[in-house]
Amino acid sequence: MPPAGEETFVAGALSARDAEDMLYCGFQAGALEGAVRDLVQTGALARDFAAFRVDRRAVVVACAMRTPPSGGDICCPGPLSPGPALAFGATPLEFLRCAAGKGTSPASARAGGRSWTDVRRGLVACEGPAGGMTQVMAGVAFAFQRRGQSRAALVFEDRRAVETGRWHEGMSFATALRVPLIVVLASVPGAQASAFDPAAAAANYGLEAVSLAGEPLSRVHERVAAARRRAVEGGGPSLLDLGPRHVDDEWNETQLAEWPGGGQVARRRAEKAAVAAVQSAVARLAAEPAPQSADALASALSDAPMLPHWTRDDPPNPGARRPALAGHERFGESRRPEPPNPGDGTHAIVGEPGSGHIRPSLPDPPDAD
Amino acid sequence: MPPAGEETFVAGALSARDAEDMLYCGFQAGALEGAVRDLVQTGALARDFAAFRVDRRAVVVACAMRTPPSGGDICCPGPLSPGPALAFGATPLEFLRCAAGKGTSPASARAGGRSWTDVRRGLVACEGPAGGMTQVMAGVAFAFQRRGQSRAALVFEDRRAVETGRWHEGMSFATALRVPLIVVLASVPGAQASAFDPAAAAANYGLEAVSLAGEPLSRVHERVAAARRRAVEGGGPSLLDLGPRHVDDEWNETQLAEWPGGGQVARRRAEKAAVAAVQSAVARLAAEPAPQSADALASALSDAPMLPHWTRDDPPNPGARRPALAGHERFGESRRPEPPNPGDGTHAIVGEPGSGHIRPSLPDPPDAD
Amino acid sequence: MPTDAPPEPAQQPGGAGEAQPAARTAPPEQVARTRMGQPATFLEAVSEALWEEMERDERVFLLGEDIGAYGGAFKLTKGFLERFGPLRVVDTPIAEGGFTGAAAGAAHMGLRPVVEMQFMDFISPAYDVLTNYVATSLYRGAGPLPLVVRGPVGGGARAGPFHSQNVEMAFFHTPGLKIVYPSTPRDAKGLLKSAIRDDNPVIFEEHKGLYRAPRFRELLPAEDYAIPLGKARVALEGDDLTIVTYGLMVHRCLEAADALARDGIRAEVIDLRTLLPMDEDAVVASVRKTSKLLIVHEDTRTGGIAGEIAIRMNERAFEWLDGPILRVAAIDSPVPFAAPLEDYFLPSVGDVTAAGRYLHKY
Amino acid sequence: MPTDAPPEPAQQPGGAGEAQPAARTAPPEQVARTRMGQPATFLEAVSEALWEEMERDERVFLLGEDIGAYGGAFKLTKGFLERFGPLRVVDTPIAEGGFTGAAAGAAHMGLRPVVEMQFMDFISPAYDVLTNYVATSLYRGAGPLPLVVRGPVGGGARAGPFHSQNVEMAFFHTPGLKIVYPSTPRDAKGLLKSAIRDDNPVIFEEHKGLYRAPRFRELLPAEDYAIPLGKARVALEGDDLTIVTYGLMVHRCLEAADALARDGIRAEVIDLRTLLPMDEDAVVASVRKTSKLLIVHEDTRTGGIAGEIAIRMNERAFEWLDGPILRVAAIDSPVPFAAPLEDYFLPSVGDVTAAGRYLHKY
Ligand SMILES: Cc1ncc(C[n+]2csc(CCOP(=O)(O)OP(=O)(O)O)c2C)c(N)n1
Ligand SMILES: Cc1ncc(C[n+]2csc(CCOP(=O)(O)OP(=O)(O)O)c2C)c(N)n1
Ligand SMILES: [Mg+2]
Ligand SMILES: [Mg+2]
Repeated sequence: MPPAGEETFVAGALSARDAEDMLYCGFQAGALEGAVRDLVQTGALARDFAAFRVDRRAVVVACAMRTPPSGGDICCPGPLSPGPALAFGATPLEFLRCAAGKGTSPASARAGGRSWTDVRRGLVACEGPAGGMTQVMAGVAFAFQRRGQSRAALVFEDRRAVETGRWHEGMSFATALRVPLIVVLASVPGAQASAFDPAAAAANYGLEAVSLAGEPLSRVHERVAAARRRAVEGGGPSLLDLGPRHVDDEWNETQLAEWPGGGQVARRRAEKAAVAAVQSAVARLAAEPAPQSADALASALSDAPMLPHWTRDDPPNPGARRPALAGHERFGESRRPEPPNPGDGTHAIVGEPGSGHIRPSLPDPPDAD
Repeated sequence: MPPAGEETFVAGALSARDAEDMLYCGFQAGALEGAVRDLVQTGALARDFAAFRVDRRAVVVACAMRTPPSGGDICCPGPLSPGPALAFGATPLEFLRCAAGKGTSPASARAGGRSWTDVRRGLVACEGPAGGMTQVMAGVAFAFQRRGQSRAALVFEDRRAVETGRWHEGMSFATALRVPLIVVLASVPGAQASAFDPAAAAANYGLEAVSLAGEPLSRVHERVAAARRRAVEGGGPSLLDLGPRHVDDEWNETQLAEWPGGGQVARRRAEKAAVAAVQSAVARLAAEPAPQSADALASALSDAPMLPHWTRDDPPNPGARRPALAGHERFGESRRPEPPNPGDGTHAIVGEPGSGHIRPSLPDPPDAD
Repeated sequence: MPTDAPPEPAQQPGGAGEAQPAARTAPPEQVARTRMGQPATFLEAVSEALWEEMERDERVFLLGEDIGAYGGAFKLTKGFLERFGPLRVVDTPIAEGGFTGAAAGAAHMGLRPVVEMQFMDFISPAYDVLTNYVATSLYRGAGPLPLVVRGPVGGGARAGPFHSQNVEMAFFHTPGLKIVYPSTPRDAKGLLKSAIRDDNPVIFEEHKGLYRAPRFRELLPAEDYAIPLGKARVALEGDDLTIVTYGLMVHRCLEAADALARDGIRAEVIDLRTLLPMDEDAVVASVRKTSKLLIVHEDTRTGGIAGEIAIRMNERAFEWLDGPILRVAAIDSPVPFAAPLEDYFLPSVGDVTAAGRYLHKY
Repeated sequence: MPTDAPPEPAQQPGGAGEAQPAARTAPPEQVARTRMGQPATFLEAVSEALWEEMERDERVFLLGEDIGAYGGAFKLTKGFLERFGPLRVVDTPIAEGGFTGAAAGAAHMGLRPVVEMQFMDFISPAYDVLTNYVATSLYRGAGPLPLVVRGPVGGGARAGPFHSQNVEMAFFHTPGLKIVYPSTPRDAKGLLKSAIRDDNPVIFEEHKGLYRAPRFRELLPAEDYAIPLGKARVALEGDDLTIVTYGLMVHRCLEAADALARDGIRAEVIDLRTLLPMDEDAVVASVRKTSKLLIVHEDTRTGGIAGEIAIRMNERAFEWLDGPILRVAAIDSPVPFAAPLEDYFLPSVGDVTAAGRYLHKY
C-alpha cells in the first residue's frame, strides 16, 4: 500500500500520446517474446534464449522516466531484458540482431546479447558481472548533477545483485554524492528469492525502498515519476523493488483498462502496430547478411590498428595471423564509414540527449472502432 | 541503552584471573602506545607509526571472547591495532618486530605492520585492502560450523570498511550461511564519520547492530559474551559498533573501578607487569639483528625454490640476480629450521586451537598493598 | 537480541561433530563412468576427481553459485549435495570475491575448499583477494592456503566477451599461485586431484570446448591416480620443430602436426599442463633437440604466455635456436560473439600449420 | 517520501548550470613551480598537469579517497578543492571498484574523469570493472571511454607488500587499455596531459621514489606541452648494447650505463614511457643497431613485460641478435617490508652493470 500523504496519480499529466507510447512498448515486448520463442525453435537463435522473458512492468517504469517534463534521462535495462530499452527507443530489430550476432555494425555482432549503448537515445547497455551497472549509472547521474541538469539515471538490476559488492559500492557512491539515480530491482519469473530484503538494503543507504510488488500499472508509473522528480530536485537516489514477477498479473484486462488511454481503440491500435513492427524485424533479420570477419580486427583502441605488424623489410612473421590478409589496406577497408543508419543505435555518440517520442507515427489500424 | 529483556552481566562468571588478564592486556596496550611513540622519536620506527593508537575497548572485546567457557576462538585484529592481538597472546616484542621489520622469521621482516597470523593462538592477521578480512573471517567461522565446533570468529574493521564491496560480500556470505562471526566496527580517534549508519548496514543482513558507544567496559564485555553465545548456538553473525573513540573515557578510574577484580592491588600488579613486559620487548628489539636478505628468497610457494635457475651446462644467465650467490646450498641454508621459539607466533600452524590463559604467571609486585 | 532463540532449522549444521552425508546415495551418472568401465568426457573426469577427493578427504568441500540444489551451470556437481550435504556443497551468494575470501578463511582452519566460478570470467571480482591475500599467505608467514579455484574457460561457444575468457594471464604474474590448464580427461582428473592435494592455491582452468565433446572421451585408470603439477607432457614426439601449447589448443596443434607430417615435417607437441610453475626443463630439452620453437595459445596475443616462454628460452637455449621464437595466438580483442568473428579471432589449425611450415623452412 | 523536502545544502551541486569554482584562489605551491621559473619535482609536475588540464577543459574532474578536503595522501591535490569545487574534486567512499565504475558512467556522458588510487595497489578491487567494462567499451560499440586511473606505485619506500606494487602486468594483457609509466618530471607532465586528452582509458603509474627526490627536479617548458603516448625516448645513445626500461629503473640503468662506459661499453638506454601500446619500432631500431638486448624492470620476474619484448624482438629482429635477450627484474615474491630484504629484492645498479658486461662479452 502506498504510504499516506503521497501525492496521488494525476492521469491528466500524461498526454494521450504518452499513454499510448507505453501501450505500444508493452505490446512490442510481448510480441518480441513470442518472436524469440519461435526463432529459438527454428534454430535462428541459440537455445540460451529459450528462457527469454520481458518484464512489462519494467517497460512501464522506463516509460514513466520519459513522461514530460522529463527528457534526456539515461536508462540501463536489466540483463537480457529489452523492455526498458524498447521504451527508450531501441528497435526490435536491434534486439534480434544482438541476439543473433548479425548486423554489420560493431556492437551487434561483437558483443552479443544486449549491446545497444547509445547515449543519444538514452541507452547504456548492461554488460559484465551482475551489480556493476549500478556503479556506472551512478556515474551517469553524477554527470547530470555536475552539469546542473534536470536529468536522472535509471538502472535495472536483478534482485540478486544486492548480494554483490559491486552493487553496494555503486549505492555507496550514489548516496554519498546524492546523485539523481533510480535503482529498480526486477526479477525474471522463477528467480530465487534473495537472502536479503531490498527494504533493508535501502535503509543501509538512508533510503526507503519502495515496493511495487502487486501494484497496478498506473501506480508503478506514478511512483517512478515521483522518484524521478525527487532525484532531479536534489533528493538523491531511490530504490524501487518490482518484487517477484507474476506474468499474468502485469499486463491483463484489468490493468490495461485502468490505464489512461487504455480504451479498446487505442489498445488495439497500439497492439497492431507493435506486432507489425516485430514481424517486420523478424523478416529483416532473416534477410541480413552475417557479419564480416574483418570487423573482428577493428581495434579495441580508438586510435590504433590491432593488426599484427607485417612490413616489407622485416623478416616475415608467420606468428601474425593470416599474413596474406594482413596488409594495412585490409584494415583500412574495415574502417570505411558505414552507410548511415540513424535508427541502428549501435554506434554510440557521447553528447547531449535526444528528445521526442520514440514511437513511429501510427496510422489507425483499418479495423479500429 | 541495552534493550530490555537482555540478561544482565554476572560478574561472577569471570574468574579473578580472567578479569586480571583483561587488565594486563589493557595496560600492555597503553605501554606499547608509549613505547612506539618513543621509538618513532629515536628513529627506530618509521614515522608512519606516529599516529599509532590502541583502542582499549577493542582489547576488552577480544578478552571477552576468551572468557570461559569459550576457547579456540579466532580473532582478526583491526589494521595496525594490536590490542586484540595482545589479548589473544601476541607479545609486544612480536608487534615491535613487525613494525621495525626485524626478526629472523619470515613474517615480521617480510610483511611488516601486522603479520602475526598464528591460528594455534587464534590469530589471523589483517592484511590487504580494507573490508576484506570480514570475508576471510566468515570463512573461518564457516569452518567451525562445518565441524560442529563451539567456536566463534571475531573480526575488527574500521568503520569505513562498510563502504567497501568486500565488507558487504563477507557479510552476505556470513548471513546467508548463518556462521558464528562477530564483526566489530572500531575507529581510531579522529576517524571521519562514515556516510553509512552501521545499524542500517546490519539491518540489511537481518541483524541488529549493537552500539557500544559510551558503554562501560563491563557492559562491552557482557555484550560480546552474549553475541558469542548466540553465534556458537547457531544464531548467526552479529555486528557490534564501538562508535567513535574517546580515548580518555575508555580506560579511566571510573571504568576500571567498576571492573571485577579492578581493585587497586590487582590493577597495580597488572600494570607493573605489563609495563615491564613492554620494556623488556623494547630492549630485546634493539639487540636483535637485522634480517638476512636470503630470507627474501624463500619461496612464495610451499614446494618450490624461487631462485632463478643456474646450472653448469646452461649458458650462464646474468639475468639471474646475483648469480654468485644463487647456488641451491644457499637456499637450503635459508630453510634451516629456526631455533624453536614457541612464543614467536610468526610461524602459523594450521590445526586445532590452543587453549589456556595468555598471561604469564605474574608475581606480586614488591610494593603491592 | 535474546540468545536462547532456537536457530532456524533449515540453516543448521548437520550435527554436533563433523557433518555426515545425508545418505549414501548412488553416485550420479557423471561420476560413474570409470567405475562402469566406460570412457569419460572431460567434464565427467573433473566430476569424478571432485567426488573421489571428497570421499577420500573430509576436509575437501565445494563452494559456488548454484552448485548444490541446481547441480551447477554445467551439471558438473549434480548429485553432490545429496551425497555430501549442504556443509560440503555450499551454494553461495553471487559474490565471487566474498566466497573466495571465505574459502581462504576456511583453508586457514585446515579445510580444503574448491571454489567454482560459474564461468571463469567471473574470477575478476576475486582478483583482489586472490592476488593480495591468498597468494601472499605463505610468504607473509600466515601458512599455506590450500585452495583451488576452478571453472570453465575459453572461446568457441558463441558466448561473447563475458563468458569466453581465458584467465591465466591475470594470475601468471602473481608469485604464490599455481595455474593448471589440462587438455584431456585423463589429465584433468589427475591434475585436479593433485591441485586439491597441493598446499598452494591453484587456479584450474577447464575449457568448455573439451567438456562434453565425445571425441575427447577417454578410458581412465580404474585406480586412484594423480598427475604431478609442474610437469609437461610430450603429446607428440618429433625433431624438426617444437610446438608448445596447452588446453584445447593441444588438439588443434596435433591436427596441425598431422598436416605438417604430410609435408615431412616432424613436429614435437608439448602440452604444458601446468602453466605456473612452468616446466621449463621440458621446453629447453625439446628446443635443444629441434632448434625451432612455436608457441600456440588461445588467449590473446599481447602479454600472453608466449612472451615468458620466449625469454626463458633466450636465457637457456639461445645457442640452440635456428630461427626466431614465434607464436600463434588470438587477436588482441575481447572475444567476439558472432560465429564468423569468433572463428576468425581464435587460432585455427591452418594458422598453426602455416607458422610451422614457415619456421621449418627458416 | 515527500518530494518537496529541500535537498541537504551540504550535498548540493554548486548551481543550476555548470559548477563554478568557489573562487579564483591563488594556485597552491605544488602547481606553481613552472610559472615561478623554478624546477619542479615529479610530484609537482603531475600536480601541474592536473591543474592545467582542469583549467583548460571543464570536462576534466578528479575522484578519489581524501583528495579533496585532505589534499590527497601525498598532498598532490592540495588546494584543488578550493579552486575547482566539490563537483570537480570528488572525495569518494573507500570503494575503488565503485568509483572507477562511476567514472566510466561519467565518461559515457562526455566528462573526462581522472581517478586517483591512493596507492596503485588498491587498483585491484577495480580490476573487474576496468578489464570487463571500461576496456571493452569501444569494442562493444559503446563509444570510447576517456578516463585516467593514476596513482603512486613502486618499491623502496619500506611500505611492504600492499603499498609497493607495480601494477602494469595486471593490465598489460587487456586489449583496450593504455599504460603509461613516466620516468622524469617533464615526461610525467607531458604524458599525463596526453593521457587526459586521449580517448582511451589509460592506467598512469607514478613511482613514489621519483615523487619528491630533489635530484630528479627539472625545469619544465613554460608553455602547454604534451608528449605523445606510444613513443619511447632514447635516454642515452650507444651502440654496444640496448637496455630497455621505464620508470624509476631508467635512472638505475643510466647509472649502470655510466659504469659500463668506464669499461668502454656504450649502452643505449631506451625509456619506454608508454608500455601499452608499446613503441616496438624504437626497440627494433636500437636492437638492429646494437645486436644485444637487456630488459630491466622493477616489477617481478615471471610474467613481467620483458617476455613480451623478447618475443616481439624474436619476431622482428632475430637475425640481428648476437646474444640472448636477457632481463634484470625483481625476485618472484611479494615486496618485502624490511629494508635489507627490499633492497635485495629490487634490481640494483650492480645487477644491471653485471648483466650488461656479460652480454657485451657474449
Ligand atoms: C558476478 C556474476 N557472477 C555470476 C554470474 C552468472 N550468473 C548469471 S545469472 C545468475 C543467477 C542469477 O540469479 P537470479 O538473480 O536469482 O536470477 P535467475 O537466473 O535465478 O532468474 C548467475 C550466477 C553473473 N552474471 N555475474
Ligand atoms: C581498499 C582500500 N583502499 C584504500 C586504502 C588506503 N587507506 C588506508 S586508511 C584509509 C582511510 C580510512 O579512513 P577511516 O576508516 O575513516 O580511518 P582514519 O584513517 O580516517 O582514521 C585509506 C583510504 C585501504 N587501506 N584499503
Ligand atoms: Mg535465481
Ligand atoms: Mg577518516
